[in-house]
Amino acid sequence: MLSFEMSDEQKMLTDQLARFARDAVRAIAHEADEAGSVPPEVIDTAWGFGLVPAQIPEAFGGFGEEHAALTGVLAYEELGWGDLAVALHAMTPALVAIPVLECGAEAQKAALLPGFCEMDFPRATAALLEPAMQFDPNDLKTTATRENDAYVLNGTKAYVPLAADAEQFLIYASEGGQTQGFLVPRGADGLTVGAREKLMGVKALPTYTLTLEGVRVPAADRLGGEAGADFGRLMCYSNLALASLAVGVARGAAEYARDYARERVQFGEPIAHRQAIAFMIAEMFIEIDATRLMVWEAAWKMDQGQDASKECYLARMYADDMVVNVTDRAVQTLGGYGFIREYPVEMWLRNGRGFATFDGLAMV
Amino acid sequence: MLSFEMSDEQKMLTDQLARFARDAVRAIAHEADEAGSVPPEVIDTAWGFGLVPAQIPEAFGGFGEEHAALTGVLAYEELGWGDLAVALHAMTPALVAIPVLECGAEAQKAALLPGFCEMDFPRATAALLEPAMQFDPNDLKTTATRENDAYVLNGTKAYVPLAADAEQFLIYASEGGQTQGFLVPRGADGLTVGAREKLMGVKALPTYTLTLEGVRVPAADRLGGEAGADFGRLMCYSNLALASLAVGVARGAAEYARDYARERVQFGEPIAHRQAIAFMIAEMFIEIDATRLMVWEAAWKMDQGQDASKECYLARMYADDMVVNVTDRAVQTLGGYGFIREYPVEMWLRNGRGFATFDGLAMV
Amino acid sequence: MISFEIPEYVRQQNDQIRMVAESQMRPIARHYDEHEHERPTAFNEFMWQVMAMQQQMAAQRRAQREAEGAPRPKRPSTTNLRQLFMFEIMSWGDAALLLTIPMPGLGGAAIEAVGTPEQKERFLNHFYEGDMKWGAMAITEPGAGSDTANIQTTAAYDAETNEWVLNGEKIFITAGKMAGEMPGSFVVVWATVDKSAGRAGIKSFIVPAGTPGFTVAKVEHKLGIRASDTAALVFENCRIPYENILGSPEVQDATETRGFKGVMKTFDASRPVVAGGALGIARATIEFVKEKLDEAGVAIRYGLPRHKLTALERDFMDMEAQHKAAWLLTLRAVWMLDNERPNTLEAAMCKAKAGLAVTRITQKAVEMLGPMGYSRQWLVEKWMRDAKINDIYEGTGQINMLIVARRIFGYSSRELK
Amino acid sequence: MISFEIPEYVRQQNDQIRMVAESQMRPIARHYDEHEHERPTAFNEFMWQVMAMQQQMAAQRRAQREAEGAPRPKRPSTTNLRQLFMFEIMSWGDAALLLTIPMPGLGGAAIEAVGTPEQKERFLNHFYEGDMKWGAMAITEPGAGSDTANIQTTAAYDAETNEWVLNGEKIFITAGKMAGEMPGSFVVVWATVDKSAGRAGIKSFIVPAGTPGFTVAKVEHKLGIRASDTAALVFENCRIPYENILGSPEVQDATETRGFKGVMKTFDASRPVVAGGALGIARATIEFVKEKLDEAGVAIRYGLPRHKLTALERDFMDMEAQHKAAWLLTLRAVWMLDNERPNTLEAAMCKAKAGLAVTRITQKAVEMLGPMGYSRQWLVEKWMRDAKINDIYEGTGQINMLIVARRIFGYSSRELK
Repeated sequence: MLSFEMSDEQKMLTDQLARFARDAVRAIAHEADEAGSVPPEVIDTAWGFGLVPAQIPEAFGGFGEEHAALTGVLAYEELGWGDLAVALHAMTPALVAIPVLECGAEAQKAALLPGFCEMDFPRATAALLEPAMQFDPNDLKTTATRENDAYVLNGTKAYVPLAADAEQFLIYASEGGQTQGFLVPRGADGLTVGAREKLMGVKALPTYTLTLEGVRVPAADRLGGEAGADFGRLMCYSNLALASLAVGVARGAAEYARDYARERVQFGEPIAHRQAIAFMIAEMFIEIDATRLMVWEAAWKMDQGQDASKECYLARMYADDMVVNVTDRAVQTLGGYGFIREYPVEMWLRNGRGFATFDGLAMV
Repeated sequence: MLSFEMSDEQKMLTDQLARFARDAVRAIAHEADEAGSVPPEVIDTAWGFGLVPAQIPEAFGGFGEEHAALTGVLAYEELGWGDLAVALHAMTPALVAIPVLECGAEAQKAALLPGFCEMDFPRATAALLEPAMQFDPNDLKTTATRENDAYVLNGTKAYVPLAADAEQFLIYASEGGQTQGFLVPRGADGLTVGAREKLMGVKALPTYTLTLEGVRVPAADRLGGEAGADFGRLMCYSNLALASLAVGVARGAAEYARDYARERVQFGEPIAHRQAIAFMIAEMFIEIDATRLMVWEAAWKMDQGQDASKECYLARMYADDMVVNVTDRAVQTLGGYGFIREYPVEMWLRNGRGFATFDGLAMV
Repeated sequence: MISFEIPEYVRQQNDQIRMVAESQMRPIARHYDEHEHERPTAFNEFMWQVMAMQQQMAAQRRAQREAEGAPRPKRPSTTNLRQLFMFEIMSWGDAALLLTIPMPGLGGAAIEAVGTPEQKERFLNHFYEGDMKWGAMAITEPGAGSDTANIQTTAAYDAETNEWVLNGEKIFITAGKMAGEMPGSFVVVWATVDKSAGRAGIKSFIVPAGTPGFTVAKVEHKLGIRASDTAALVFENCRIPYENILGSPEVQDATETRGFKGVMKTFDASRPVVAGGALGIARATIEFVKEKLDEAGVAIRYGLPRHKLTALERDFMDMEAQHKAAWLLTLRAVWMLDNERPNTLEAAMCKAKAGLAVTRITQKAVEMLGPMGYSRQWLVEKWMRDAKINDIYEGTGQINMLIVARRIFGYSSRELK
Repeated sequence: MISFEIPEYVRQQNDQIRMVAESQMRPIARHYDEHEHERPTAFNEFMWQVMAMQQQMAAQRRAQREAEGAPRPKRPSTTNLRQLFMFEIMSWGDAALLLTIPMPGLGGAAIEAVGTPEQKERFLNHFYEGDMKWGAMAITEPGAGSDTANIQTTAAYDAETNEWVLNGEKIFITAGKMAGEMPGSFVVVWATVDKSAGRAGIKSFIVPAGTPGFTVAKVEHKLGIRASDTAALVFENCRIPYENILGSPEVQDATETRGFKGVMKTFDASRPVVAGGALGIARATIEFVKEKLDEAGVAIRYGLPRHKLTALERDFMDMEAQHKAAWLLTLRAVWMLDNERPNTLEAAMCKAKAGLAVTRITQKAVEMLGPMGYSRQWLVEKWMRDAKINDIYEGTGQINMLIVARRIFGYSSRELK
């Protein structure tokens, strides 16, 4: 039956995350952006909320709740509101955990999932993006070629978060035109973690280029084993994660702009008394709410076991555009202050502009 | 040397046209739209300004000025400001005259151009559009097939203005994938003028469907004769004409909205005192000016003999979007009154929406 | 639990409405657009009978339940949700014909909301008996569009006859001609009992059709929704009984505008429904374009990266996304209403978004369909014309944005004008 | 006669500037973005010499002409046109480095516009002699952004010493650090001599670098144009000679704000130039995207009907059209200036449009170039960051829209706030 109300558990979770985002994340976000790294204790606290273990069956050491995209998007909005780089960093292990949970062969689940149920932050990451102008996740340049009982991987990946510290990689490659995932341990022959990348935004998130030169992966380590993985489904989880993070970032920016506009006095009155500013901010809130509802509906459909790939895709596209518009308008609301790094909105614009690019950088 | 100032002749012409548009055209525009026809005397007066004969060499009975696209766009803006249907109706003969002037063989010029230099409104029209959803002027469905010393035309054309009264048709067809024009007299075998069309806008302009069933056209009557015609160049003149008419329509709507906003009092003040309305109207004027300048620059380039096809195309695309936005915002400014046919803005929106479709319906 | 599931009984009702929209509205939509001011009598009679029958059946169910002593089935209300779907689907059928249906309309909604039992008995309870009737709401005046506090129509109390005497002019009244002329019909008229009191002086009054001094002065010619009559009503010493006032006749002091706000509250219910009507047109348009693209063999490829899409795909997806965005905002606003939560902000949000979305979607569709889109052979051009009213009535886009902005900032109408 | 022809001598000048932009700016653009607050000294020295040489040559030409008794070549002024191109091309090179160049800047423009011959002699005529110098303009304060009438910095006249005593804080001062610290440099400071007089009390004052009581309090860390210093300046009992006031010291009555308007007039000249700077970034971006598309074998097919375009083609054409639209508005505004016509409306129009256009173009370009667009390996992400300032400084987009709207309606700032 139609409802727009969270369950009590969801409310409790999002309240906790909202508090964490407000008190712990916002406090370090600017410094983290300038320094290029997030204090480990913030990541540990974030991981400690157990978003990933919650969804892992008890048999593998998890809490045994269902993998619920809807709960995921609710949580991600709060994390995104706090800080995008922190959110992406803290949830990087999900880039391996969720695909294994959803598409992994039983042996893969047994081998890997327990590692995501420990207290320690798991050193696992995934590589989907490539350093190409016109990237298409369904038409990767990195190839996987079957040779006897192994796949040989060749190519270059980009935007691989936390690669320098990762012990476990999930590497996506084109296997005869189809995108498949491959579980590769650190130190595999031919796998090189390149230099840390310099990006416009999410500067606190260390990302790396990865080169694959004839990396041999046992056939059993293809995600999903013999059956392979349903990459389209994984893209849905990625689209939902990114869209909900975008809603979080945008909401943060809109709220900041609203508060600023209420306080900033020009020509004898708060600038929010002027329709040009007030309507701009009203539109920001309408678009944020609209996007959130699209994300919720798509996630709900996923959780119902329905095909929601179109909904996830459209919600993501809508969110990509929305977050750039909203964060840009937030900068505009602040005028000169919007351009200064002491104020957070310029960072939100830089981070916001990334969403259209961030395929596979988050998974719900 | 860079200048944004009309010549004295251009100023005189546009002043005259502006007066005519204001006094004679605006007065009948609403009735004409409701009645589906323009009073002939208005057309005769419009034709009497001699916009077409002015550009025809004296040898053919014209005034012998150069074919100047820039003067044309200045004139068309004023006519479009008056009423789009009147403008399209009054300038329909140009749909034949300009192509013959620009691309016609000498014999064609000699035979046809004098007819455009008489006092009487010339009964000539052209047929480019087709009743298809996805129309492409460079990929016509109407075909011209060479058979000995003649071309055989087959197909259906749409949006042919004044076809019921026309004595002379210029019919565009695909000749081996290339669009070429064919001069066809009224009564040619296989040429049937169909029913008058019902369109959303330009209701005062009678347009018709035309069917061509094996219409034989002597090879000599292909526009440009043996050499054929440079259709790309003709499209430039069409794009300029439409874009400048769009500027005229939009300016009419913006000025009306401005005046209304200044007079309409709500909540104790003119609605123009509110930024939401004032900024909307400011943006309308900025976009109108920007479009006009794009049209001017493209027309100037054409007149300089430079290749301006890209500029003409972009100006037209920009104008198509601009005129819909501006006329829609004008309706919005008037609120309930904008929806009522006693007020002209709803007609401007209906007319404005047509521009993206009107390929070849005007030529400068 | 967040859920987007529509209950089975609502879906069944929707299927029935869809059949009506498809069989009774679509086939005659073009005719009544081309023949403005011609009454769609057969359609109205049909709908009258359908609705009368539904009323009877509902009454029977109620009676049976009472006879059996069975409790009312316990479930959250879906009254507004069903209303939303009804409007959406019938607007998908034809937005103009929808507005011609004999119904109590917004006037009836006002009586339902704040009327006395006697008023409900007189004007609503027997509405669907006998001949067709219409109800309408008359707020707008030439000098007062969005600025309802500035209403000039007066209602003077004549103690001698115990009557209200109305004087003034109302414009843009949807179904105003029918409600003003057909026996048994009525118009709820906003008028001031005390100009000096501002908003606090504004009251609403039920004026039955045929009351002396009440005339339909004019029926407008419009851009769209042409089948629906939009009338100007004139009141010249129009006398109605004292008990035809809705709510209290007392004028509160200027700061106490609860009465006015009470009436404004009806917008919280009507705006999402109007938004739903807008989105019915939008859906019709999107479906039609899709059908034509399918016929032309043009596929919409979801899931591609942006740089691989065609412009047409991007436009079409934008249409779908805009529609979905506005629809979900609208669903939320009615859900809040059905669950008795304050929804002024959400109602204004969905109305503003839906008005813009349907304008953008229909205008784009005309362009996408090229020479055929602009032709009156297909309905898309009509939908574009019909659509535009949705960004204007029940508060223009600007007014709804103002309401949204005020709520977001917690501003009064003095702080944010 | 309407014409878009750029005179040959302007084009030649442009070619020279282009070479400078290409060889001196582009190669170091990334470095100074990554190393905020590091001074591009070599580049500045180079530009200093170029400009000093140009000044010398111009002086020689003038002297020779006078010696020969030859009249000044008679042609319409192209001073502002050349200035526009200079800014456009150098901004194409690098918008941030452009702002670091030792120049009299906006402060110099104010002296040029309303200064006395003595002031010009002291601060401008020998500017390019000796060591590098900078000029800056200090208007904005923490409490007064667009609201210049609300300036709190005070200038009190001390009759005893015949000096002005300045107190207050200025923020967001472009090149404020250089102009405030480098010997021979100066800042033109807006301050009020009479707070009760509102706008009429606001005057501007030339404050030489190194004046006691004048300090650079802070240099900002910014989203973009990082090579350019944006400083906060503090004036604490900062004493300057009486004759450093620009224009008349008299305070007109509140309705007579000619003095204030005179200073505001400098915006009519600076806004188109700033717009040109914005469009230099836009052009750089468009050219870069085109180059990358070419390399990838992606053609832009002009002349196709909309439904046959790819989304990428449509986006790219939109970028081009937006750029062209803003550029032509800007050209018009400077042409009016050169031809001594009032251009307040047109200057605000081009600034508003250019600010929006460059924002949209650069943000879209980052998206179009995917993972590479977002990377600091290419300059596009930097251009997006640099671009944003153009919708903010020299009047935000909103302020410029306000000016446009006021002019269109003929409204005062009281009627349209």
